[in-house]
Amino acid sequence: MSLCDAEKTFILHGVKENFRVDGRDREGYRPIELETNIVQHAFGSARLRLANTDVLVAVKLEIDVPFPERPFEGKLEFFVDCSANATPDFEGRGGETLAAELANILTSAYRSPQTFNLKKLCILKGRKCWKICVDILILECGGNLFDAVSLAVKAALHNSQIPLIKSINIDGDNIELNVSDSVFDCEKLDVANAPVMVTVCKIGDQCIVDPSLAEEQCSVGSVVVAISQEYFSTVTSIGKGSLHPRTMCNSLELGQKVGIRLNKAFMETLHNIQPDEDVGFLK
Amino acid sequence: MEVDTLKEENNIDRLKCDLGLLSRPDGSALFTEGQTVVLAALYGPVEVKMQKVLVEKASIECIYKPKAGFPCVQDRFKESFIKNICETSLAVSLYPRSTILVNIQEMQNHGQLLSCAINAACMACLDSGIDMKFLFGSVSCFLMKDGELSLIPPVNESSIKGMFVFVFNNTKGEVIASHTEGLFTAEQYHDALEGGRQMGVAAYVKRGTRSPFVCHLSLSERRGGTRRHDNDMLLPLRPELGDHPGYRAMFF
Amino acid sequence: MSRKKELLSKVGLRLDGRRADELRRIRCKLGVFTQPDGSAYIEQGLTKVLAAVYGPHQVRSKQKAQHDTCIINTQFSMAVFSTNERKKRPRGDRKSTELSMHLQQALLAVIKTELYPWSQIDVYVEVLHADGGIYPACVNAATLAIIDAGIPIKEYVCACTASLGNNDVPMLDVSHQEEVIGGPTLTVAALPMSGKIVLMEMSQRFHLDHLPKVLDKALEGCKDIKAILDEAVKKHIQDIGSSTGWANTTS
Amino acid sequence: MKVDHLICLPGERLSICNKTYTSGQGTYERQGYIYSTLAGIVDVVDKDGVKVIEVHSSGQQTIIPTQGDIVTAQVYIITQQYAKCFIKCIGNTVLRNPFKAVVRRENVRATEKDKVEIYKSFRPGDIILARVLPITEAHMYQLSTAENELGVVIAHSEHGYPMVPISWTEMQCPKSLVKEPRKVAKSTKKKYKFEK
Amino acid sequence: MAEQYKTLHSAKYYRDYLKNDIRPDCRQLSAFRPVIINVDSIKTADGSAIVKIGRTTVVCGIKAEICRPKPETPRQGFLVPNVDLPPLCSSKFKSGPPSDQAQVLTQIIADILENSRCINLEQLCIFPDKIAWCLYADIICLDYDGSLIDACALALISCLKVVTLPEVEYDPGLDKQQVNLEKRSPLNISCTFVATTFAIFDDKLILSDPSSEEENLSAGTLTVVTSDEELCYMHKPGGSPLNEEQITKFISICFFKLSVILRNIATY
Amino acid sequence: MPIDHKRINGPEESVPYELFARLSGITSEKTFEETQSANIRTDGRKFDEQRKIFLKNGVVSQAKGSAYMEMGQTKVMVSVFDPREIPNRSDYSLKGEIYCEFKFAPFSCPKRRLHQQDNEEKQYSSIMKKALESTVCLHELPNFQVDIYALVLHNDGSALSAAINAAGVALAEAGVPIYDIVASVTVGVQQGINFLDPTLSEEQMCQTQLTTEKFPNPNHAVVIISKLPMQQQLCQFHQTGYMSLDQLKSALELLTKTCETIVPLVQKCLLSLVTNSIKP
Repeated sequence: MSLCDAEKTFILHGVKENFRVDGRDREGYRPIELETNIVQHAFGSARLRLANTDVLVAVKLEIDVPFPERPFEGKLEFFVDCSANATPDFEGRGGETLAAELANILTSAYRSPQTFNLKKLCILKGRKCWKICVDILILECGGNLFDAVSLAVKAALHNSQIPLIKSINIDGDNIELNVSDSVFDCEKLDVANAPVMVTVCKIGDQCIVDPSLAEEQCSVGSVVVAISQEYFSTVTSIGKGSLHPRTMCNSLELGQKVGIRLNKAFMETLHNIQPDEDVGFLK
Repeated sequence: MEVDTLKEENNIDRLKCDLGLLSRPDGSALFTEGQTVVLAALYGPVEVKMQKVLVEKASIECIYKPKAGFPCVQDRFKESFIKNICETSLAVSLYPRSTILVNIQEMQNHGQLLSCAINAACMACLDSGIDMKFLFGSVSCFLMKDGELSLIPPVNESSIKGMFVFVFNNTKGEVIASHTEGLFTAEQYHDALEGGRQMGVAAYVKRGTRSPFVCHLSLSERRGGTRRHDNDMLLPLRPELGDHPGYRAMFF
Repeated sequence: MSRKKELLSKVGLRLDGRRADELRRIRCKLGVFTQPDGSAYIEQGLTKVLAAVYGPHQVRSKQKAQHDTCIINTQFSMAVFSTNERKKRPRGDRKSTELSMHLQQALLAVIKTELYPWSQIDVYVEVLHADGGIYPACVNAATLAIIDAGIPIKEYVCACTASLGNNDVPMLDVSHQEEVIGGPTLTVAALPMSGKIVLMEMSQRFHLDHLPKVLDKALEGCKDIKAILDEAVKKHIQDIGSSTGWANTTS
Repeated sequence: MKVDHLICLPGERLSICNKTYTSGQGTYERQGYIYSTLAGIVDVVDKDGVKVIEVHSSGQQTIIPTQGDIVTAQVYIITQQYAKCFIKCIGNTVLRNPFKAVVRRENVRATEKDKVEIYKSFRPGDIILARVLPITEAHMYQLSTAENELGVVIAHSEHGYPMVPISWTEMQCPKSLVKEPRKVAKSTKKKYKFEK
Repeated sequence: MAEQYKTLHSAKYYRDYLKNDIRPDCRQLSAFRPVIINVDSIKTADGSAIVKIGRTTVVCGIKAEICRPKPETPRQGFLVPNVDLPPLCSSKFKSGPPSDQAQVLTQIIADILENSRCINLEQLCIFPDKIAWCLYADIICLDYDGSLIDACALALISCLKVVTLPEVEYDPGLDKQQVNLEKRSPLNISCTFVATTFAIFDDKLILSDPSSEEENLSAGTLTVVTSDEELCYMHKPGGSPLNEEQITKFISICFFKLSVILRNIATY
Repeated sequence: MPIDHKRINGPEESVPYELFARLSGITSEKTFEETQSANIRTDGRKFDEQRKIFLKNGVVSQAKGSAYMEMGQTKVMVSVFDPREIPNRSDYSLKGEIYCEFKFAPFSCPKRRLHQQDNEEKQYSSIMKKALESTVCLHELPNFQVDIYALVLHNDGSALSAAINAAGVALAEAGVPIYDIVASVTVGVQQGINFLDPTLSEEQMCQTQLTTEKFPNPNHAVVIISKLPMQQQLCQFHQTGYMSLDQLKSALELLTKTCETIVPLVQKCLLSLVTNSIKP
């Protein structure tokens, strides 16, 4: 999408007036749709639609060996795939740069044990642990990918269930794990502290959240903040522009404020979500 | 057509070569040295890729394929070695802005692989009719633990102290390329060089005198499209090779 | 040695309770996304596929442009979580390249490419859940997406699989479970109205005598699928039409 | 030659930007001031009463061909329609990576454009002087030799000897005395030095 | 103007200099560039060396890891040399997998290492068939200005001489090993090899220790590797043919250089 | 390890020997406690004290611009090449592009690095690219790409900052137009203490959460910023860990202040570059 100068000015003025093109104020989000448990053979899944941004996340579990330097911890891995369905630019390996950026920022946001406790994933010290593979599929890009992805990941992790290990037999080098088959012998993951990301976008002299594709084009620089409770788990600047330290502070404050609000609303939704029969893309 | 096996010395007896075995390439040769067999095929001069275009001369590419598996670092070394030798001996300035492709396929390895591959490359160049400044021939020379030099790979590999590969030109018998393995003294190197040259010159001076004829023959036949398929003219390379129907199909 | 699991029970029911000539439930929807020019979603049993169409637009690499026809560019991709075992990468392996090419062949047969010289149409399919019959689902989804994009086609192209149960009875629409147990799978992509076959592929050998009846069954499946797709298209057109007051029949 | 140079570093504020002072090469303007983008020497050029502030880099300047530049290029491929070449120098600056460029048939000379034949003007390996035309295409600079001072400056005969220009359309090999057609550049002092 | 002349007519530019028995960098034809060796400056490696020959700069770092010996050689450890020519060192190289030139160089360095027999791999075995050292010697070129083989070989041998390995106690009964980081001992290196590269210019002139430009313009190179009293590598990959006298001359120059370098190495 | 046909391969599996080392009993908790009580860091620095910096330009003769930087033990080399046409692009772009490649040498870290770029290196490359994108006047290089390569020879913390600083010098030497010189600084945070210019062990300590019973303050993070000092602009900001807004603000303030100390060093380096070129 490319905008002409007049369109950019229009958006700029809207932001200044606190009345954006789609009628939102600067701190407003577009409507978010969430469905969970839509990939049947994953351990947990979620599909999130933030206006036109569509993200599908599935969680798979594997049994792995812990890193030798961190024997008490399990593993958490993010894999992002930008489907060519979203834009022809992603065809072949075209989406890899964006995918790597998303995966990196997620890894960084989930790095601190305060945000997500990997110790619970350890089965046997230094020998066996769970590896959570969070696979993110970007189906449509309508701006603000970071926020959408972080929410979808959080929902998918919330939706995930880890089977209980009934018994462990150790015979020298061989370890036999007896995983419970019952659907009900499962443990839910704790995602209360899982970070949500807020993209704060500087347009003109003001900062806005949840930029649309057109607004992203007008921005001179953005900051992505990942908020876990009221703490920052990751902050990174994206885009080609630079920011004054004062603007940076303002962005951080705004990001934190919106992040806390967003997280609260999202957690409520997660607890209230009901399984729906007619799920998926048929709606 | 087969270049006669040279019977001046025992060593030379071990060399055999068949030219023009393959129909697709512009030149091809199957070179046998003892039990080691290498097939070389040359394409060129052909159109060059944009990135590799050289204004004043042809660019030479060499691809070496091992008998099995992927080519590794060692094979890359052979490629570069053979490529450099070809660059020296072919008249590259006559074919500016073009590529000459040399493909080497290892068939059997029983020692002396590098020199055999170089010889095969030379014969393929000869067969293709590309202009050359001179011919080149390669000789492997083995240094035994007792200080003896041998031109034949010894049965007992543990008695080898070092190995030399020399590449000579046929005009003055000078060294174009050299590669060595193991430790040795300067004198030993000289002795090996002398020994190698004697055999190399013997083989190649003779071959060199014949070469225009061979070239001419192969070219004229190709142009006329009347390549002779006379089985009597072609001695099978090795009895067991020749008897194999698959090989026969490939050669004739 | 005990015999492998029977594909058909004595009463003629399959492992998932279907009859031999029964398709799995097909549900589909057109226009699931806004950004592509056309998009569709299809579920055949548990197999779920999304398709998106972009174009016709300018050719991206100039060398490929054709003066008399448009080029169809297809990409097949499978989500890493679509199979039971997590896949290493979503595309680029040999199987996806092959499926991309087969999809392209099937679409070339129906799209009126001569209408768009010097242009290109991109068709992307994304498998979200693989449970047997991936290729047929992709072809069917792509057909719907092309219709949604408003690209003229000669007729529908539908695909279906068929197999041979108990060495005798032809079975329609093979599921993943049945594929694994064994038995040959015949994949057919056809133009159901004219009865032409665009692509046919077989996974295992079976006696030539059985081919006609298996093939017939598969073609019958294609016709059934066409009927289902047709209904979905009509419903979609109606939805859009009524919401826009029939002023503009394309989305 | 100035004795004391005014050295500046990137980001350094050089002057206010107004009617008398404007930003030139190696500088940029932001919020009413002129800043430097290079580490180098400040140079104030007077142009029609306006003082243009320029910064010249200390070492080799990072330079890309722009419209109107005189470049030295080497021809490597000729066809009936054009000659492809590599730009090796821009003005007096030597490039480390050559840029791809093309001289089209209609840009070889100023007169009788439709009678131009590329192979009578250039041969692969020739060194030419040419002017850069407006850039229309990515990855390919268009060059023109349609001026008296532009064209082939160094060429080798088929025997490999450097040839001497004998007219504006011919060059001669001093050894074999073979004459070859070329679009020869008018001999200037610069070219003379090359030959030496 | 000189700069332009040099790029457009580089061969002639060089010939003009060489006619007067001098090279553009003011060296005599047979002169070597100064050599600087700096060892053990990288503490994260188990041994390291930075070698500068003129402007050519090469760094070698050795990192030791523990592994299982190969079944066919249960009493030997591993020494894995690899040469990397990153895009950082010259615009000739692009990022991605190693270029052909890097691979050839890796093979040459591995050949030199094997031919010279300077290190007995049995000293890298900790317990036969169970546990051994694997030394990864990574040689990275930082500035590519010719005579790379010389620089890489020198960096590798200097690095091998300063490598220290910690003491390992292995208990075969429990199959457990314990490493004592405090107690480190050096390797036993039996000889020092020194490589010398020559470029052959216009089929007759011989330039010692050529720079990258000289290598490009020359009609072939020759590398002689000497190891104490003996030769361990004579590498001439094509190029202008040479006769015996010339080769003899090279070898004598190399032995002379060896003594100089040895003195240099001995100082640290 | 998968077999790499373009390199010489070692055994299939090998592990760092440090894993089998006798337990030294040194944990992050202990180090922190000692540091906190002594009020001085393990290498004798104060908390807000930087390490010694050595900066030199023109280290790679084959590159257009290059720089070598040492921050304490950390050693980084950066080179910049002539702009070239953006590869694999068919359309004309008015703005230039930056390509950054950040690599750790295999022997530069306590654990051996592989030859292929891993995820961390890719992330560092993109952070570096971010910082330099807003530094270089891209509109002056239409349709061109500037390649910047950074190689860490020895990583003892703050390697990315060192690389960005060196890249700024290398760009200036290469004569690539830049808006300003860049200055980058890293800080590690643990328990409310800011460790300016952290070493590798401090960096690792700040990445983890210390045992909560003893150390209730959950703040721990690593923050890297790059700044254009004359323009007073942050061209890159990256934080990872867990920290409160106040803590983050105080770290930001410390960092912006410290960036100013880098500037004279860079200026001195560039100044000598220009003066040397005037007086040959």
